[in-house]
Amino acid sequence: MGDWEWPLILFTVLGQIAIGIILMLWWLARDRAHLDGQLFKRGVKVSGGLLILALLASLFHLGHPDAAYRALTHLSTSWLSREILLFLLTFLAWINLYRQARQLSSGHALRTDSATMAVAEIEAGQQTNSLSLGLGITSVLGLSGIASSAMIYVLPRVPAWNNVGPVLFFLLTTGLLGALCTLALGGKLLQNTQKKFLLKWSLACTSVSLLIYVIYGSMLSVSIEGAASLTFLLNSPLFWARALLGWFAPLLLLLSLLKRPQIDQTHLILTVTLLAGVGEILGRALFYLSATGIQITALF
Amino acid sequence: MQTFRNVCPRNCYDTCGMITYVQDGVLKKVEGDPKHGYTNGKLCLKGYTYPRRVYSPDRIKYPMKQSPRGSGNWTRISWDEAIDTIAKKILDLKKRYGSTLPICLDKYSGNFGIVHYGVEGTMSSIGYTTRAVGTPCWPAGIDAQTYDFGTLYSNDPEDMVNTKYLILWGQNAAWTAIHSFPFINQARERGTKLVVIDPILTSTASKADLYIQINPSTDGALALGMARYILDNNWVDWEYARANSLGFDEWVNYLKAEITLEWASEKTGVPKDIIMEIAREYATTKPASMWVGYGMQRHTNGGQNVRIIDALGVMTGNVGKSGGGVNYGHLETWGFNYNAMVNSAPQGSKGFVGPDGKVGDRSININNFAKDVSAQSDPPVKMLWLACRNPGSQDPDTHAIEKMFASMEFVVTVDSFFNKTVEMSDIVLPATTHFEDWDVMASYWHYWVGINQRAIDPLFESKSDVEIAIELSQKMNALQPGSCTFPTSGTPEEWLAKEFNPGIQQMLGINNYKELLNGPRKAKIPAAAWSDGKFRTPSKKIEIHSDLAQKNGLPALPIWVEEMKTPEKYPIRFMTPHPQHALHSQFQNLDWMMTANPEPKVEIHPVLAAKYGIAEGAMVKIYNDLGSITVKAHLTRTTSPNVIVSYESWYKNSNFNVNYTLKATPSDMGKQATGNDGLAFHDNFVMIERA
Amino acid sequence: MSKQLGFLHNSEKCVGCRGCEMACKNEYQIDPIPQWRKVFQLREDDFSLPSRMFISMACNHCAHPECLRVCPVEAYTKRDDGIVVHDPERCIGCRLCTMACPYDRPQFNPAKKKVEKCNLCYQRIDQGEKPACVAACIPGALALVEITTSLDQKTGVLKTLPGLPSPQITTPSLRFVGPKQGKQIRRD
Amino acid sequence: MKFFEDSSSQALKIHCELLLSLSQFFAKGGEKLPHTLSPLLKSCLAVDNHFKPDQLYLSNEVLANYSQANGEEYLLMLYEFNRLFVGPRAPVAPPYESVHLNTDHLVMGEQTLTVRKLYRRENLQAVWQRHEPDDFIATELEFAAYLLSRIIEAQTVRNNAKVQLYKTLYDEFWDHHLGLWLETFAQLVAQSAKHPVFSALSSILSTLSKLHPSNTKEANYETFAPQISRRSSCCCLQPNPIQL
Repeated sequence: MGDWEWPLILFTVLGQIAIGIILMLWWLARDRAHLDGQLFKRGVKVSGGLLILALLASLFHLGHPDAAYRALTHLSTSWLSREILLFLLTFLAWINLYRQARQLSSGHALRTDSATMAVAEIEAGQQTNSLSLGLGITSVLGLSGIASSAMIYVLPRVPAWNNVGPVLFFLLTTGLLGALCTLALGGKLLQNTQKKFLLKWSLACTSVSLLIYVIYGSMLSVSIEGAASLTFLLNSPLFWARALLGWFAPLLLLLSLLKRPQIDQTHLILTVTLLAGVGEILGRALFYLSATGIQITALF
Repeated sequence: MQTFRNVCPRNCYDTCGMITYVQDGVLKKVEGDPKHGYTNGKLCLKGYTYPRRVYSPDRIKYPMKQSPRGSGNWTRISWDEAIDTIAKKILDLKKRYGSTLPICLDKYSGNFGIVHYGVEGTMSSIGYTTRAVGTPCWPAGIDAQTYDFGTLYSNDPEDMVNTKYLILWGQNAAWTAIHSFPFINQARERGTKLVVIDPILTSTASKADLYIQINPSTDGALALGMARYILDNNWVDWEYARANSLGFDEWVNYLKAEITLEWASEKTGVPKDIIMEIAREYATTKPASMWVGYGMQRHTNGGQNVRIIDALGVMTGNVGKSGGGVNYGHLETWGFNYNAMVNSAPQGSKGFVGPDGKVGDRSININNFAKDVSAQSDPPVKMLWLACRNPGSQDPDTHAIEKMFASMEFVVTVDSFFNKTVEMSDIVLPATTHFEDWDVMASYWHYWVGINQRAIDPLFESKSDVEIAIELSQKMNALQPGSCTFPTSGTPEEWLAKEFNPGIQQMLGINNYKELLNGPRKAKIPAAAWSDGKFRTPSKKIEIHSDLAQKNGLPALPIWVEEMKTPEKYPIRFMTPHPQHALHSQFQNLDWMMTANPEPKVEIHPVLAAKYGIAEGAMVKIYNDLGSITVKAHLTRTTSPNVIVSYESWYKNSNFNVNYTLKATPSDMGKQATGNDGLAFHDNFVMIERA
Repeated sequence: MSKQLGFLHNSEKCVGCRGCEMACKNEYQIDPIPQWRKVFQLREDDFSLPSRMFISMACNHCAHPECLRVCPVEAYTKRDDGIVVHDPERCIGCRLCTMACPYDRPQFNPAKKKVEKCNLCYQRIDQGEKPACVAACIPGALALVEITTSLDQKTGVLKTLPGLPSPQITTPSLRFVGPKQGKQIRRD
Repeated sequence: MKFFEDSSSQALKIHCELLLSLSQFFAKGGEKLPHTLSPLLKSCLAVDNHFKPDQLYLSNEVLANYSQANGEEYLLMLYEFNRLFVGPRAPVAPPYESVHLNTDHLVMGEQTLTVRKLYRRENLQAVWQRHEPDDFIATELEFAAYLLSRIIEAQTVRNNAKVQLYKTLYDEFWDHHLGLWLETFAQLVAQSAKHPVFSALSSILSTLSKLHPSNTKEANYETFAPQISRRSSCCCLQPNPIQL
C-alpha cells in the first residue's frame, strides 16, 4: 500500500483545477463577447495562482528540490519529464494570458462609450479571438500536461494504475472542478445559459466519474494486487467519505440547482464546489494509498 | 590503503582469517583472508559488519562508575581512578576476609584470543579467587568423547570432502559453521548422501537428502536402534572394534538384550524403515562421517547420547578413518604458553582447601552462576569481575542473575557495549576490539592458526585485558608491594610473542610467530583423528566400557538413559538455539543487523498456534515458573507441534531475552574435562498464550 | 548492447546465510537502511514440503528496466554489457523508480534523500574481479553469468520461482536453479 | 548586531571566549561542570550585552541559577551530561561531527579526517588524535576560537592580509563543519534534555549558529607558525610534532 502523498495530491488536484478553469474560460470565449472581461481576468489570476501553488507543492515530493530542473532531461521515455515540460509550457502560456488580461482593462473601458461602440465591438471581437486563442493554447498544453501526469502512474508494476483509469480520473477532476470553480468565480458575471451549461457539464462529469469508477472497480479484481487495492478502498472510511462528498452530495445539489434556477444559487454553488473539491482531494489521496505493486511474496 | 591480518576471535567453529583495510588509521572494510584454507577468503554475515562494531557511537568509550549500581547514574573516571578503586576494593576484601576468595571471576567466550587468557591471569596474580568454572556450550559432549577416546579430537573438517555418507546430528552449519559447506558440497557433488537429524528443520536440514525430525533428546535411542539393526545384519567391523576398544562385546550384549527397533522407533518418532535405511547406509557406505552438533548434547542425557553415537562410529569402524569420524571438536592446535594466564599467587596467599586437600582457587559452576555465587558463605562472594562474558543476558534464569548481582558489594565489567551485565555493574572498563589488539587465534573445529595484528589504534580509552592487568598490577604493588604478581611491562606484541613455544611452532611449521604475518598456518597433524590408534583413555583404547564414567556416577556403557519428561503444567518445549544475525549477545545490536533483522520472533507450528488462537505476527507470551517473555509469532512447519523455537540474541533497545524462562538444569556430563556439567538449554518447558 | 550480464542463483545450494547481503554492505559501506542485495526466504506453502528455501536478489539489470524508463533525470544508464548503472549524482530523489521496480531493488536512502542500488560492482568487473556478493558466496550459489539463449536452454535453469513477479514486466537478467527438496521424516 | 558585521577586536574576543568556554564545557566533561559552568555563563553574558541576541538572556538566567547550585544538583547535571554525550549507554547526542553529518552515523568518518587536515594546515593536531575523533565538538570549538584569536592578533599588528586570510579560514571552517551540524546537535539535545541546564546549552548552541552569517570564500593558503596559547582553556589541540 502507498503513502499519504500530500505534495503529489496538491500538485495534481490544484494543477487540474487551474487548467480546468482555463478550459472553461476557453469554452466561454468560443465566440465573440460571451466571455465577460472581469471573469476572464479573475479566472486567469486564480488559475495562475493555483498553478504556481501546484508547481511549488510538487517540489516537496523531491529529495533534492534544488535539482528539480534536471527532471526535464529524460523526455525520450519519462512521462515525468514530459509532464514537467508541458506544465512549464502551460505556465508560459498562462503568462501570456496574464499579459492579455492586463491589456484587456484598457480595451474594456471603451465599451462604456456608446459613440465608439462599433469600434469597441470590433476591438473586443479581435481581443476575444486572441484571448480564445491564448486560452485554447493554454488549455491544450495543460490538458496534455495532465494526461502525462496520469501516464506517470501507468506502471506495469501497479495493476490498479496500469490502465486508462488514471488518465480518465485526472481529466474528469479537471472538468468537474474547473467548471465548478468557474461557476463560483463567475457568479453574476455569467449569463444564465453559461451557468446552465457549466452546471450541466459538472453534473455530467460527476456522473461519468461515478460510472467509470464503478466499472474500474469491478475490473480491478482480475489481478491479485488490483483486488488488494479494491478491498483496501472498500474497507476505508475515507473512500465512503469521498463517495458521499465527491459524488452523491454534488449530484443531488447539482440536480436541485438545475431544477430551480430562480433561487439565489451563489451559496449552493460554493457548497457544491467545496464538497466536490474535498471529494476529489480524498479521491486522489486514496489513489496513492490504495496503489499495490506486484512484488516478491516471501516470508522475510 | 594498508592491509593487516586479523582473525575473528568469536566463539565460533569457523574462526575466520580476515584482511583489514586501513586508510589514514581508519578501518575501511574487512575481507576474508584468501590464505586461510578453511575459510578461503570469505566471511560470514557477522564478520562483514565489523566496521560498524568498531566505529559505532554506542561503544563504551571511557572507564565509568555507576552510583548506585543499576541507577543509570554514570560518572566518567580516569583509568587511574578506576584501577585505584578496584585495587583498593581488592585489598580491602583481602584484609576483611583474609583472602581474595570473595572476588569471583566470570570470563568465557566473548573473545577467544589466546592473549585474552590474561583475564584469568589477572585473577591468579592477585591471589586465590573464586572462579566460574566450566563451559555452557559443549561440556557434555566433551566428556562423552573424553570417556570414549580420552579427549575430544576430530577429523580436519576439510576432510569431509572424502566422506561418502554424512550425518549432521543436531548441527546447523548454515548458521553456525557456514564455511564447512564448500567441503560438504564437494562431497555431495561426488554422490555423498547428506542426512540431517534435528528436531528443527533448519536451513541446513532443508538441504539434506534425508531430514529426520527426531523427538528432542532421543538421539541416543535412534543410534541404539541403528546399532541393533547393524548388529542383526552383521555389518559390524568386529576387527576394528575388538582391536581398538574395551567393552565392545559387553555393549553388544546390551544391544541384543535391551534394544529393539520397535522401541527405538517409538521413542524417537522415527519410522522403523527409516531407522533401518540409515543404519544400513551408514554401516555399509565407507567411509561414513558423523558431525555431532552442540545442540544435541544440551539435554539431561546429552552426554550419554553422544557416547552412544561414538559407539556407533566405533562399531562400524569409521573412527580413525579419513572421510569418517565422529566429529565434535578439538583442542589440538591450542598448545600455546598461556603466558598471560599463568601467574603464581602472591606470597602467603590464602586459598580454598579443596576436598583433595589442595589449596587453590574456589571453583563454582559457570552453568549455575547465580545460585552458586549466592551459596558461597566461607567466605561469601563480594566482588565480581566480568570479562568476555555477559551473564546478564546469556546465563539461565535472568531473574536469579539480577538478584545475585544486586547482592554484590562491587561489580567490575570489561566490555565494548552497554549490555545487561554492564547495566548491573559499578565500574565498566572499555574493551578494545580485536582490530585494536595483538593476538593469536586457534579454532576448535578447523586446523588453522592465525595471527591478529593491531590494525588501528584503540579507540577512545579502550584497553585490552592484558593492558588492564598491567595497570592493576602497577597500582596494587604501589598500594601494597607484592600484592600482585602480574608483570608490569611489555608491549601488546611482546605479550603475543610470549604465547609461542617450539611445540606450537613446529606444529605450524614456523620458526617465529612473525611468519604468521604472511598468512595463517595449518597444523601439521593427520587429517583423520585417531588414525594412529593411540587413544588417550586410561587404557589407551576406546573405552566403550568406561570405568571413569562409572566412577563419576554415570553408566559405564553407552546405554540408553531416559530423557527429561515434559511436565504437565508446561507441555511445550522451548528451544533457544544460536541465532543467525548474532553470536550470543554480540552483533545483533549493530545498525546493519537491526535493519536486516529488526525484531525477534518465536517459531510456532500452525497446529499449536491454532490451539492457542495465535495468528502470524501476533504477540505471544511464553512463560513458566521462572518468568516470561513476549515475542512476535511466526507460524512455520519447520518446527513440530510441541516445540517452539526462538533464537537467543541481544537486540538494541530491547529487553528480549529468552533466558528469563530458562532453568539452570544441568546436563549429564562435563565435570570430568571441564570441571562442571553442562546446561540442558534445550530441556526448557513453557506455556504460551496470546499476549 | 553487445551482451547482457546477470546473476545465476542456485537455490539448491543457497542456504540463506546472508553473506552476500552483508558483503555488499561491507564493500560499499552502505548506510544502515538501504539493502542493495537482500536474501528472501521463500514461502513454505509454495512448495510440496515445508523447508527453508531462499533467493538472493539485488538489482536484476533487466533487459527492459522500468527504473530507467520512468527516471526523469537519466540517473539510470544501461552499459554495453547490460549493467544498469544508477548515478546518485543525478538522482533527485523523486522515488518514481522505487514505484516502478517490481523487485523493490532501487532503495530510497532517507539519510541521503536519494535512491541507491546495486551496480553489479561494474568497477570490479572492469578490473576482471567478481562482484563482491559473488566473491563472498560461501556455498557457491551465486554466479555472474551472461544471459544467453543457450543458458536458458540448459535443463534446470529457470526464469522465475514461486513468489516472484512475472519476468514479463521487466525481463530481469536473473536465472535460477530451482530449490531441490529431499525426503523429510516429520512429526506433524 | 551580528558577528562579523562587527569585527571589532572586542566583538571577536567575546565571540572567541564563548567558543572557548563551550569547548571547555564539553572537553572537561560533566564531572567538571562546577568549573566550566560559570565561565560559560560569563561569556554568554558578554555575548548578550554586546550582540543582544534574542532569547539568550533566558538561557543565561538558567545558567546563572544553576552555576550557584549545590553538589547534589551538580551530580544530576553530571549524570545528564553523560547520558546525553558520553555513555556507557549509547549516548543520546554523540558529540562528534561525523555521527551527525555522515549518513552512516559512525565515528571516524570522512569529516573527522577533513578537520584533521584543517588542523594540520595550521600545524596543529588534536591531542588524542587516532583515539578520540578529531571532530569532537570541543576540539572543533577550540579550533574555531583559535582562528578568531589569530584574527585578533593580526588586527592588533594591523596585518590586513592576515586578518582577511583568517577571516576566510574561519568562515570556511564554520560553513563546512561546525556550522553544518551545531544546529542539528542542539536540536537533538533540546529534544531529549531532562535538565534545564542542557536545554539552556542547546539554545546557546543554536544562538551561536544563528548569529553566524554564511559565507564561503576559499582561502588562498599560506601557513603561519601555530600560536596556540598554552592557557588552561586550551586542551584539545596541540602543536603538531611532525610539523615542528
